[in-house]
Amino acid sequence: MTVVLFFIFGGLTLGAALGVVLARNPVHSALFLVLTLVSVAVLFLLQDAQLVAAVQIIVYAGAIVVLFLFVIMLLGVDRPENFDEPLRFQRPVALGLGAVVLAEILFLAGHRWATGAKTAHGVGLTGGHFGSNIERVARVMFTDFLWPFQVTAVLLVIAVVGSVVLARRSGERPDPIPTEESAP
Amino acid sequence: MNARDLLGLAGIIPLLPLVGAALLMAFGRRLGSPRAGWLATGLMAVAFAWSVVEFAALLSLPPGARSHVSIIFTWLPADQLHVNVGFLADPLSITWCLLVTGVGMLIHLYAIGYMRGDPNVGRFFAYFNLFAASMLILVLASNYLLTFLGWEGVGLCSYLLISFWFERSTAALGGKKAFIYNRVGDFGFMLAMFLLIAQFGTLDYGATGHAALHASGGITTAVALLLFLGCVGKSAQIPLFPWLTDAMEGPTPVSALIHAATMVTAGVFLICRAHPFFDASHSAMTVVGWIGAATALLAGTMAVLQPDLKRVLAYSTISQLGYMFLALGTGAYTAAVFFVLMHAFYKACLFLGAGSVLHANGENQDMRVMGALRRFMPFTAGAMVVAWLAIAGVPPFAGFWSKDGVLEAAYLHHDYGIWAVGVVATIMTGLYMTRLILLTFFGTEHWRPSDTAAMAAVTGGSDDEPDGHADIEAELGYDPDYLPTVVYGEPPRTPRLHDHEPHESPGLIVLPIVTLALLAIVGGLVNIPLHGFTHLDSWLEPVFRGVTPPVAETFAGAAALSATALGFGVVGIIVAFVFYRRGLPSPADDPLRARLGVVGNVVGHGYYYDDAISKAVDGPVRAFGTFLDRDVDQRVIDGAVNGIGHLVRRAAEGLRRAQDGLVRRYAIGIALGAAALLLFFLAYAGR
Amino acid sequence: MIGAFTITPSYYLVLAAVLFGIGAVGLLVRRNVLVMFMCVELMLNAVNLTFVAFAKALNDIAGQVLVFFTLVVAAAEVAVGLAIIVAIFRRRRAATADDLRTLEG
Amino acid sequence: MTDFPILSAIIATPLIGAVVVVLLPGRRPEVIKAVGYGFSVATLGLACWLLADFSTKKVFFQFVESRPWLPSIGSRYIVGVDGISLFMILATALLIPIGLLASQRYPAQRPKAFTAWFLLLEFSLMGIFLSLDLIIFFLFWEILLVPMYFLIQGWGHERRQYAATKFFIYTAAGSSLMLACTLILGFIHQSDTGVLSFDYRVLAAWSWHGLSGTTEVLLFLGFLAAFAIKVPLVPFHTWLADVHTEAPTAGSVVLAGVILKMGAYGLLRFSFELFPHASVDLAPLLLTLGVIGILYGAIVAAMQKNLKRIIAYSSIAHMGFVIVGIFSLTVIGLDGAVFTMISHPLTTGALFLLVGMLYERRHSYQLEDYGGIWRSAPILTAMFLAAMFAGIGLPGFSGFIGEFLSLAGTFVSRRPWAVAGAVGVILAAVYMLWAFQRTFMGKPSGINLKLPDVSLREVMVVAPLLALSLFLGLYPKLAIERIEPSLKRSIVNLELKTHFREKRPKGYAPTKLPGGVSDTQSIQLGRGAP
Repeated sequence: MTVVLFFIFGGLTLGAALGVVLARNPVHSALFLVLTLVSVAVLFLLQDAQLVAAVQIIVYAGAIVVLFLFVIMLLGVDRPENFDEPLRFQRPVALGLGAVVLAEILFLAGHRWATGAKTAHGVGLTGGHFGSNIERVARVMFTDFLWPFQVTAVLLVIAVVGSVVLARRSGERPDPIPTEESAP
Repeated sequence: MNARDLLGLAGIIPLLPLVGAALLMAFGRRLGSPRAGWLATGLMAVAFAWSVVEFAALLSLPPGARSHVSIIFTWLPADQLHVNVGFLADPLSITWCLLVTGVGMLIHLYAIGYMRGDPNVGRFFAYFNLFAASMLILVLASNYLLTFLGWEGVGLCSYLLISFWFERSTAALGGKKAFIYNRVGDFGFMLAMFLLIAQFGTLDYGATGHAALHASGGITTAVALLLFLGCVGKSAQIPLFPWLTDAMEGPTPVSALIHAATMVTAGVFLICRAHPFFDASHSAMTVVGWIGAATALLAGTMAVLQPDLKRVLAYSTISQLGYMFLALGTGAYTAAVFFVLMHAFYKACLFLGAGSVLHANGENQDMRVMGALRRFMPFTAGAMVVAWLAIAGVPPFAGFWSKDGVLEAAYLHHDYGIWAVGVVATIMTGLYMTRLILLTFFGTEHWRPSDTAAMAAVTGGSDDEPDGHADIEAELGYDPDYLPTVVYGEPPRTPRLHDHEPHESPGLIVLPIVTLALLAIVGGLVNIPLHGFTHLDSWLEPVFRGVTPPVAETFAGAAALSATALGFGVVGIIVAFVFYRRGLPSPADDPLRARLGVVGNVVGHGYYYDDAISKAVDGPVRAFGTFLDRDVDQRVIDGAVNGIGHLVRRAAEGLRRAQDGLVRRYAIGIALGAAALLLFFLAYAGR
Repeated sequence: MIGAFTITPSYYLVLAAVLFGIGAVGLLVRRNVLVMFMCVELMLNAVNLTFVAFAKALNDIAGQVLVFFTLVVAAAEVAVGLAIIVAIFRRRRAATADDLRTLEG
Repeated sequence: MTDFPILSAIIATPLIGAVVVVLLPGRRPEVIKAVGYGFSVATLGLACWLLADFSTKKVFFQFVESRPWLPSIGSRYIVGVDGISLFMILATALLIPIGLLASQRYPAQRPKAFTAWFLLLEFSLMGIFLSLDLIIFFLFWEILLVPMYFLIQGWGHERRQYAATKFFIYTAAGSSLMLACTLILGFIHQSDTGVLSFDYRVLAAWSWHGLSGTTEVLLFLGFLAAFAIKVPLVPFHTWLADVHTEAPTAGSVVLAGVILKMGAYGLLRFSFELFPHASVDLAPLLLTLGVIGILYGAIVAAMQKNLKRIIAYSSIAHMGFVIVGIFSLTVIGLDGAVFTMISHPLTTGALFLLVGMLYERRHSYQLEDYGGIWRSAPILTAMFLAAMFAGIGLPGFSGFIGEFLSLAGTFVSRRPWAVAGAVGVILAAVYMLWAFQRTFMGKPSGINLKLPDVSLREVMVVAPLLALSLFLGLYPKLAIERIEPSLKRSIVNLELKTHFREKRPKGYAPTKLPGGVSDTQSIQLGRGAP
């Protein structure tokens, strides 16, 4: 069962990801992104990460992608993009590099160093008397990771303040769009 | 108060004019003319009086004890070197004190009259007093370093006084030249002091004098020659003589005091002071003697055709200084000192007389447009005639005795070559001095307007500019546009009589001249080479103990030597009379020059020595300096520095193209980095 | 047959690596800034997947906890990034990354 | 001796002054100036107190304070004064108020910033001359660049930007090497003894046997890079003329007066004690560079057409005498070197001040714009004349004593160098008299006829310097008896640490420290001494 699910959603993830990259219209890209995120959420579930999967759906697919779509619509850039590459070598180099990085990661993934490391003594996914997945996450997050947790809180505050400042209308008029008459 | 206590107060002698200098620097402008002059002269008179007191104090002591060092304070205590400010009162220093204060006082007195009307007279007398103080420190010092202080001090005052009329370009240049030539000499003096420190660890005259007796020949010769280099600079000997003629740009009292009577004899003094080193080194003595003899002869020849009254006297001074060194080189210290004294009398008299003549001629120094002035300025003329006879070595005037002493000593010292050169040089002395006197005071008048009319065509120059110029002259006390010096080869000047005839100078000017003339007559009495009349010899004997000047065995021998010297001198006088008995036929026409032809041009230009140095400095030396400045400093060194900066900038300009602003290119860079990092993990971290 | 075939953590890791690669290539080749952002999200997701896979493999809940932090960073990044894009759009009306090169050296 | 930390007070007073000036409102320039004078004069007062309290009997550092500062890198705040630094402190304390006073009228802009930077400059200079910890020393050394940069850049002349940048980069390049060598030295000491310390006295007591020959030479050269640029030695000198030409008068005065001495001070303080073998072995090289500096500086000075450049190059020549004196490795020569370091601020400071006054009147440094100034400004000319002859080295002024002793010491140990250096005495007269003639003599025309003479304030600015120069020229004992014990200690330590034997005038006993000081104590440089 898990094998089947893995292959279905693994394939879906990769296909949708390719869709994100290849879709000409940003709206389509955003929709493909939703698909990818949902598939990944299923993959999370397959690995006993129920809380993470839920958060993935709520925060990512729910909030972030909606934000993307909002901005796309707000700015009116929902036109198909021209796929001509103005930068020489950009595309081949990108593909080559992608391949190299992929190969390296795959090689690393099969390597002892990456997979055989010992875990720190902590709360496991199962076993012990720690309760459900949520409890386990909460226990670790509010004990071992309390300090990073606080820092991320600060980070979020900064992000909120920053985006408000950035997005605030400063009262300046946008640059005039060049017209036939004013163009030199 | 006994004699020794008095000698301990020898420091008062230089202190007096020093105080005067300080007062005049502070308040000279307010005092103005002539009060500033009277203050300075008064202090000099007091200093002279105090010198006489010191002289008497020394006399009261037995000859062997006539030396006293009074230490005021430790000046320079470095390591174990202790240099004191101390004054050494002995016959040598007190002799010079009497000379400096006595003749100095007369020249100060003269300067009151001469500088009357100059708005900067306070400054002038401040320098004058400062000079006297420095000179007195020089002679009274108990060690080389303090002497050097005075030595440089007189050099400074010489510079300031030559350049006193600084608006005249030649005066500015002359002062600078004098100082730089002297510095070349000081280089030798300083090295000599370094050598003394290295070898003896002290600069004290007494201690080094004793040490010299036991020092090796190389050391004594080196010290002697280095000191002599200093003396060559200060006393204008070959090869450092050209500055003295240019020093004539200063006011005439300056020429008389500094460049004839006192400062230039500092070299003689120093050798007398350092005589143990010269005694110990025969080779150094030979060098001194020959340089002196050569200077005496060559400077004498240079003087012969000069058209400028003061420059003739300047060359004459160089030549006479040569005689002094000739004497020193033959070990005749006393004869040299005697010569210094007599020379101070007659040369000061000549210079002051020349100043009087200039004063009467509107600053004109060109002898070719003078003539027959005796009728208008009898006292000046009379005094200068006396001085002329003295310098020419005519008995019984002072110069005869002194020159005779020098030449006799050379002969008896078996330095026949030096003696011969010295004797030949007396021809020149007779010649140029007689020419000077004849052109100036006798012969025909060339300063008449009739001559002027003829002259205007020759010179092409206009006469004095009218009114506007007189204002400047009144304001400055002199005419900044008029450069009085006449060099050989220049056409005769236009007379500058401002519509009145030559006239005798006022009493203040005449009085010192006449006094000095009287001294030039009787001065010889201090050291007549007859038994019982050699006062100076016996007076200086304690200083030069151990040095026995050779004495003529017979009176006849001495007389023969004197007669020879006199004879040669008279030859010079006669030659001058032959050519100039009626003065010049016209200002542009010099019979002797016509006769000498090319030779005349060479000696008239001073053997082109000064020109050659000027050319060298203007040419190769300046080119070398420019090379260092432009090429080495600015191109190579600074070029290298800026070049490095340039290189960095170039590299940056190349590298900034990588920052093309395309974010995706940067992203490629990040990806590349990530790939490389992973590769690193693969290659190393997995092991 | 199928039951004998188990999904080891390595499968997830390979999947995550491929996802990461797709995201990276997309980031490099696309010019639309918004799409580039989405590619970044893909890469972050690949990382999350890796975390979760390791958590499972090593039986350590810390891996899942770290996913939250990644999420927070991603959220903050998107918020600020989109704000920047909006601000830029107001002034320049330029949609592609290549047009934004005023910082050219 | 009181417990009052006088050295820290000397360092802190100008810093406090700078802070106070910054906090003052900028609307009342006269208040700012008054505060500036107040703090700088207070520092001068403290320095004079230091001079009065300074013992001529002690060989080692006096008034030492030592407090922990950065224990993690073994750096302590250690300050102390000996004969070498004493007069540098005094010179700094004297020149700063004079510089402020000279800048009262010109430059007129932004007096607040000017005063603050100037006081900060004093702070860093005091720190440099007093600190005995290499890290602290380096810190002060680098802090100095900041006020100097802004003074040149903010109040300089036309090409000030270029000059300020050149100054900054040039000197920073040298000091970066010094920092590296400082750290290397400290870490070698740590690996050798297990103690991490940058205490100059600790390192000096160890380095002579703790370093290998090559290491010592390399470290010496690293320190030399910083010092040679500051001195400056030919061929690292080209920044000097540019900076002087563009710097404001007060900046030039401090630059020539004190900042150039930092290099010589560093050589004397650090090279000798930390790298004795290298100092002895490389002495001929440095002597040669010193002599080249004397001659080269003089010749190039004679070719300049800008008054300030002439004086700048003359500074190179004067600093050549300092270097020659130091590396003569004799007590007399060292006396001369340090004395020149005292005298040069007075004479060159006065010359720069006077040239600044000419600039205020004529707005030019070019010789061709001058001529005949003597007539319209006799007092200014008289002061220039005095300063010039003091600079040329006329006996009676302080410059002579320094040059004479430097060369005399060199003559005792290495004759050819001394002879070559003595030629510089002739050349000095050439360029200075030439400049004087072109500026003050001749017939004035146009504006030069009507230049105003100096005001009372201007006389007050220059006269103290000239008076001090004259006083020290006639009574150098005051300085020498305070300097010499420290210099003797340097020489004795060189002899103890290496095979070097000082060459002394014939008949002089070997250099000894006063009774009661053992050889070990001497090498330990008075560690633990009060």
